[in-house]
Amino acid sequence: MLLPFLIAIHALTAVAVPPLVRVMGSRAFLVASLPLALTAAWVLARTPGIVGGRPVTASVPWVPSLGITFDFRVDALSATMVLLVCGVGAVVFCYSAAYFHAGERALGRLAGVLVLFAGSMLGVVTTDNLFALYVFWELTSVSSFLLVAHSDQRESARRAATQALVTTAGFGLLMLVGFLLLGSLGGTYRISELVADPPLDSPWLPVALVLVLAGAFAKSAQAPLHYWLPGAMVAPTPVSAYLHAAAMVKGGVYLVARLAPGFADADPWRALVLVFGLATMVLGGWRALRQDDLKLLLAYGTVSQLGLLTLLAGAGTHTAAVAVIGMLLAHGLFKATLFLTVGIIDHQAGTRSISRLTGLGRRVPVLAAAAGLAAASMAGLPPLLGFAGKEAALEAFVPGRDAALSAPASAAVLTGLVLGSVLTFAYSARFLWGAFADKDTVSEVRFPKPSRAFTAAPVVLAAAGLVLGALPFALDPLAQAHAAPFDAAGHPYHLALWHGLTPALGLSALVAAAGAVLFWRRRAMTRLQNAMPNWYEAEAGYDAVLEGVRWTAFHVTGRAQSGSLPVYLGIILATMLALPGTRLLAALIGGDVPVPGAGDGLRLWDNPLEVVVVLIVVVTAVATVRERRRFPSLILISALGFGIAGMFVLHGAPDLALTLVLVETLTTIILVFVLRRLPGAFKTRPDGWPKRLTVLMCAAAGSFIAVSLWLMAHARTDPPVSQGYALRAEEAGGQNLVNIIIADFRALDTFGEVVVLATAAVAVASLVLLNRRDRVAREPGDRAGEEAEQEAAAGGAPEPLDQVGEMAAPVPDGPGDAGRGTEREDRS
Amino acid sequence: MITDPQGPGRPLVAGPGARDGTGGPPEGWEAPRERWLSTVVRPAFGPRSVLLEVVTRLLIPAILLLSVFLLVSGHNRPGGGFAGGLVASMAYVLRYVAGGRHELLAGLPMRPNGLLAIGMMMGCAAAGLPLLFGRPVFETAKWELTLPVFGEVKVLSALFFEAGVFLIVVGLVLSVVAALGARMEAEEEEARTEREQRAVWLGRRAARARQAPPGPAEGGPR
Amino acid sequence: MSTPSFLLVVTVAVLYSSGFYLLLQRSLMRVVFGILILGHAANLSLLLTDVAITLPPLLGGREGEMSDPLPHAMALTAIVITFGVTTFLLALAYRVWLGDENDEVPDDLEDRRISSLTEPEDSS
Amino acid sequence: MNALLAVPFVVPLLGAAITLLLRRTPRSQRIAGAVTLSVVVADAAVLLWRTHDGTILTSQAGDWPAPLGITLVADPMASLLVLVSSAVLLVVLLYAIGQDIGGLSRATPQVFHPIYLVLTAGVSLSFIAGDLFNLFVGFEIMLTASYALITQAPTRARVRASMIYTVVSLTSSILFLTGIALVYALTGTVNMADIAEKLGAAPPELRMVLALLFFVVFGIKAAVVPMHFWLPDSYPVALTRISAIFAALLTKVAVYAIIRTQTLLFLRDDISTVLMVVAIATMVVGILGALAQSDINRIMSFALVSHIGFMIFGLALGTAAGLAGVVVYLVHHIVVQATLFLVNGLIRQYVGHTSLAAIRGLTAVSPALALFFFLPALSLAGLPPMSGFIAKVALFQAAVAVGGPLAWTGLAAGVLTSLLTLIAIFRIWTRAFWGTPRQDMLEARARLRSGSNRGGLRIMTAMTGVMVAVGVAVAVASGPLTAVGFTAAEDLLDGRAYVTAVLGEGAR
Repeated sequence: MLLPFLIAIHALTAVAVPPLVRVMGSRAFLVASLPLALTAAWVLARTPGIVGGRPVTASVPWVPSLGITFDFRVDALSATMVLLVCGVGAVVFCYSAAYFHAGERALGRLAGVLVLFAGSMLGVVTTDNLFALYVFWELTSVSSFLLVAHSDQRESARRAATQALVTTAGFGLLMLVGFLLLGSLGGTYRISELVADPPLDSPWLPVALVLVLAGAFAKSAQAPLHYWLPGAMVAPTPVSAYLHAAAMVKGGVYLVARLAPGFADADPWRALVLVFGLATMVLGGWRALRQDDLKLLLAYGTVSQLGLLTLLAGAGTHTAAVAVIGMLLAHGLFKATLFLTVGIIDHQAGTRSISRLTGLGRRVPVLAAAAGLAAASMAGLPPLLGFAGKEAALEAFVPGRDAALSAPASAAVLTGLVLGSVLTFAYSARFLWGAFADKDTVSEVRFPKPSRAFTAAPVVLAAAGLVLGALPFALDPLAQAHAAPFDAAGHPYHLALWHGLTPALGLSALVAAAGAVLFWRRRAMTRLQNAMPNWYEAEAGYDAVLEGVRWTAFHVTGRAQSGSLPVYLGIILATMLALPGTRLLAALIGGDVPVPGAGDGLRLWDNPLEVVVVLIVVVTAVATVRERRRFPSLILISALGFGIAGMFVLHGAPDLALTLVLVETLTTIILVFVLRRLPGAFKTRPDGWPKRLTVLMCAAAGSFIAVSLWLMAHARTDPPVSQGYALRAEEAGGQNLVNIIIADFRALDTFGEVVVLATAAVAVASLVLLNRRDRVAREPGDRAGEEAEQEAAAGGAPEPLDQVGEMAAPVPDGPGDAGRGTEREDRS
Repeated sequence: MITDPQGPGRPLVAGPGARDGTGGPPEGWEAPRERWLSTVVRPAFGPRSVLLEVVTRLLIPAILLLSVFLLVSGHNRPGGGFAGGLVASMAYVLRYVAGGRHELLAGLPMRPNGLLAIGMMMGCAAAGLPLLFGRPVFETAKWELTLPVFGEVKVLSALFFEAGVFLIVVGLVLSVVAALGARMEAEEEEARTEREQRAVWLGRRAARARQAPPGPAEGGPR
Repeated sequence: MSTPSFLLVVTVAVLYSSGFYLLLQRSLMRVVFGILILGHAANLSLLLTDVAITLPPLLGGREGEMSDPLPHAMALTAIVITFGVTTFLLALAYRVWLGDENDEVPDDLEDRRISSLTEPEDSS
Repeated sequence: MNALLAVPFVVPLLGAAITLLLRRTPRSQRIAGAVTLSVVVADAAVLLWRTHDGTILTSQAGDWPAPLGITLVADPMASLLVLVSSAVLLVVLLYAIGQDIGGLSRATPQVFHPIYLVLTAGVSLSFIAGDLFNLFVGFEIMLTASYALITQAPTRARVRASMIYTVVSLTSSILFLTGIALVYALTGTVNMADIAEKLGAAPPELRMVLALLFFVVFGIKAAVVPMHFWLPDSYPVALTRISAIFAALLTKVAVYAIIRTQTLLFLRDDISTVLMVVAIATMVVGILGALAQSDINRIMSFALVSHIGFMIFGLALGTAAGLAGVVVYLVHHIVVQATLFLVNGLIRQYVGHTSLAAIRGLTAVSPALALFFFLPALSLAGLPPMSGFIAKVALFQAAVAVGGPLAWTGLAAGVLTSLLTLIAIFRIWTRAFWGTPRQDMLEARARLRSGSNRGGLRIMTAMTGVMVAVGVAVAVASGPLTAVGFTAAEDLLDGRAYVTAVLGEGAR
């Protein structure tokens, strides 16, 4: 149960770091690195057991009824990732202590979020529950969002952060759906159980896999979703080194590697992984070759390497699984070293442009050496870890090596791999040359010597790459443990520097030679790249999608949201007709409802007096509709009310009639109060189709209700419950049943009703009896005052304020008002 | 403006600005200030009619009595708290129509908000008291009393509730008449005064402008 | 047989239709009238759920020939609620008139702006 | 038990009467208001404690037996909603009190408290009404109070907005009343359990008409597409405290009414296709509306519409899992929406308005404000680890379990809406919270923090913080919450339990 505790420590540290930064400045990063170091040490201590097939597990329930549980399980793959995430993380944190100045803006926030990120990443690579994975996954997206936009005053940073978030979270949602589907197919959300017993025969499995892979690809910047990664380079360099080299982008690779043992053989897993991985590798390498900004060069290099990693992680063969462990660590180490190097260069020289840097190799030989080692590892040169990994990767696709891959497929992948590796070699060389070489055409920039503590971080990481490269057997047990589920066909591959004269070795030599040529002929390469048509940019797709959404939003909302009350009410009526209305019509046509026939309740009227009253009601109602002058309408509406009262009398409701007469009288008086202030005639709409349609719709709506009432009364299922009231009236002590119901049986309704009355009374009073200031501001001729108010409210903003004012309703809660509130004048 | 004899300088219909500074509606607008059927007021509609006023005066006690009758007899005959309350408030409306807004203010027993609050409290009491004894809301209690004049009388707690309803209905109507009738009237009067003042001011400014043509434009009439 | 007579059904239809029509007008007063008529219509509907017997629901009358008291009680409640709310609506109409000098239901300005598809100045 | 069910509306009404009497003494008014709501919260907590295992508590008003007297019913769902809504009402009241103490608002304090308490009573009564007509009365109490509240400090824009709000609400009320008349015509009763029993014998086609009519009635109030237009035109204009409560509660009461009627009364009638289509339209049209806006309050209002769609979606799935998702979503959304509107209120204090065009750099102006916006924003967008994520997973899981083209389309719409919500809400974040603050915003901050408003502003900020904390607590406690959701859903789908609890074993 130590692991959840370790993650919790990260969360606590994230909260504690911002105040700490305020106290001790950037040195707080050293404190922040402690939990990471602790975790790395812990995993290192547990590695023998893990490699021996005894994964560390723990579980913290959260929402068990939905299957959302924090299950943790650290196996070989997880242990590798934890070592990478925490080890590199700790080094990057120490580096940050030197990188950031104490006066850096919002440094506390950055530090806190960075720790939070580390904790989430730790969660991603150790959890064994799909939902928990998603939780940590999105946490890394969100914290990356905040980290990328560290300098949020810059538009480019805001844009890049949003782009990264929208892309990863958007595809993350697809992944979530994939998880749900996977969980529902497999009957469990535990990853280890799913992988052990994959629901391979389900027709929905391919859909689930595509969705999951979409999320993983977006996170790991696979083409064509890679665009966000170079954009995210606006982040501070330590952030890039950590998130975009060692940790976050590996999340997708990790997920692919995690699921591969169960699903690699299910369609269309392998095809997707191989095609996208290979395309990404080549594309990234090609693009890296033409970058002038060292950081962007590394970013595209990362894209390329992520392609390779994804391909290895998902290939689902023993050798590839061995290779992926090697490459994961190798890439984390060398790429972080290179990023940190760029950080130092940028920090000291104020630029990271190849065309402005020269002679750094002479001035910072130690840094140059460290970077040289890292670049060599990236290029796949012995005796570095990158070489061991790349060897294994090439070996994995040698045709005939693994039965899971057909020979042509292997050959095709291998060709791609070699091509990608050549590009990798070339841009590695270009990086070293660009950063450190003497260039005649460039004049030297000022370059204060970095402190030892500052350069220590890349040196440590580069050295780690060297040591692990020289002693690959230290790593091999992890790789073997991870590859164990795959069939090694009797001759398992081991991470080593020397396997004898294998085809892979030959290919490595070929790659080095071709890469060297490519670098040597770099001017020709540049010309070639410039000559290539500027082909499809995936980022344009992102922009187009957003623009499309925006366009749709404006058009749909503009059409639908008319802002006009009559239209809104008309739509409500239309909805009523469309839903219950058509249903009733259909039932009537289909004869599905009992319709009263003659002798079965169908009769014209009950009593002749009714005809008179009905006539009054109908005539006044229709006349009210047609009347345009206010006082005649008033008289008509009152007459209508009294007519209804008459109907109540006729139908045995004297209480109702009495109340209605009283209410009508009062209503009429109040109407007179208000009406005498309003214009003498109402405006009416011009005759025409819209009006005719309105009439038709209203008539239909009215008829719908009336017919429903008729049919429902006819179809009554039971006698009314109110028969019970008569029996109990004695108990309640009275004879007027209506009144007893009101005052006793259903007193609660009556109570509610008088509460409505009281509230309405208070509302009317508070609406009309405003204090003078509010009232005067609204009076005709005093508009200027209101506009001045709006102006003051918006604080003299440069934007056209009429709109702002209208929307925000002259700053009701605003501070400006509070100020003015005191200056009411009394006037008697 | 007519001022209150008791408080010199205080506006009769609370006009400009509340004193409490809380930003609420001016208090005191509905407080009684005048004697009944005074001679200085102007009715809401048309000229004063002595006949109407006298008839009103005679009718009002009868109307109020009727309303109480409706309230009490509701359990056995058409009527009840609603009808009673509406009838009672009709008396006040009549008074307003006959005598104008000052009549209305003068004749109120208490402020509408007070009536509403008391009515609601009576309702809450009828609803909530049984709860204290662990009984459901609105359980009615019945007492049989022997009164000297009326003899055996059944008193239901429901009557108490109906009285609350009665008060709320009266409170509502008074509130509405005060707001939509009296207040609007007062506002109109105020606006009229203001317009006149503005006209005077504009005239003066025009005169001044004629005297000194190139003067800079100034702010509003304050 | 509690089915209302044909004439009453027509009355209900006419009341609802005219109420709806007035509701759809721009003039505030007509909207208020619409609400009033619709209130009547709804109350009448309540009453018509039981109409064949037309004696008041007073005990002591002929047993079994009283009209159903429950709809009466509900309609009574509804009448009073409608009254309270109508007064509020009138006060509101008066406010609108004070502010805008006409008694029409105004359109929402922000909606109008978006309908006219003026891109807001913050388009990014 | 009787008292337990009555307190949520009787006590606020008593409080309303008292505060109405106390209108000259704002101090005692505030205390009375806060005490009243605290009592309701405590009562609701006990209520939930008693019902969380699926027990259904009933009380007969006036001690008259079931179809005659009015029944009050508290099942797990109602209890949960009473608790959450009263808690939110309490926090918002304290926020408003802070605003009033600081002199930062133009509301009319004398009547604000009484009306606010009446609103509380209306909301509570609507939740625990076991009688259709009583539900109508509860709605009317709530709505009348809301009419009064939306016109607080009536500027021209507010009067305009409240006109739309009032007339649309009245239309819905009248249709509601019409629906009651129709139900009574068909069954001769208004007790919901009794109706549920008697509808069984009614012609199915007529039942279907009623089911659809009631969906329209409550759909207007719940602002489902295409009957949602009034909401974004009215809510954003009101005072902050009021739009917060409206956004958090009023639509939810309507959603509750939809769920109650469609499960208890019309469970036999399958209108799930209609519900699903409406849900999808609501989600998508709502969020597109949010994307077209440039005012924070309006964005929030459209997002509110959109997320009502999620709840209808869960109902349309028609399974216990779906309904459990709706319960969780309701709770989550009440809290989050209230929080975001309170944050908007704070923004208004600092900036004077909420138009995106003229706000930037809020993070620098007030880091606390930024945090208080960020967490609920994550939650609204459904990002983990906030409550919105749990609610969304619950709904999506239910949809996957149901399967079929409709459920999958709904799921796709839900995914799309989540993404668009993310875009809409983070557009606010990037535009308003990031960047260099404008000078006048910094000045406003200095003014607010130095003057007499300071204490009030602190209370407002603290209360917003409390709401954020409640939101986090909902996320942390989503295990038990979801469990209650499942219990509630089973109670909802098992109409028998409700009917037996109300009418007793002897019912048909």
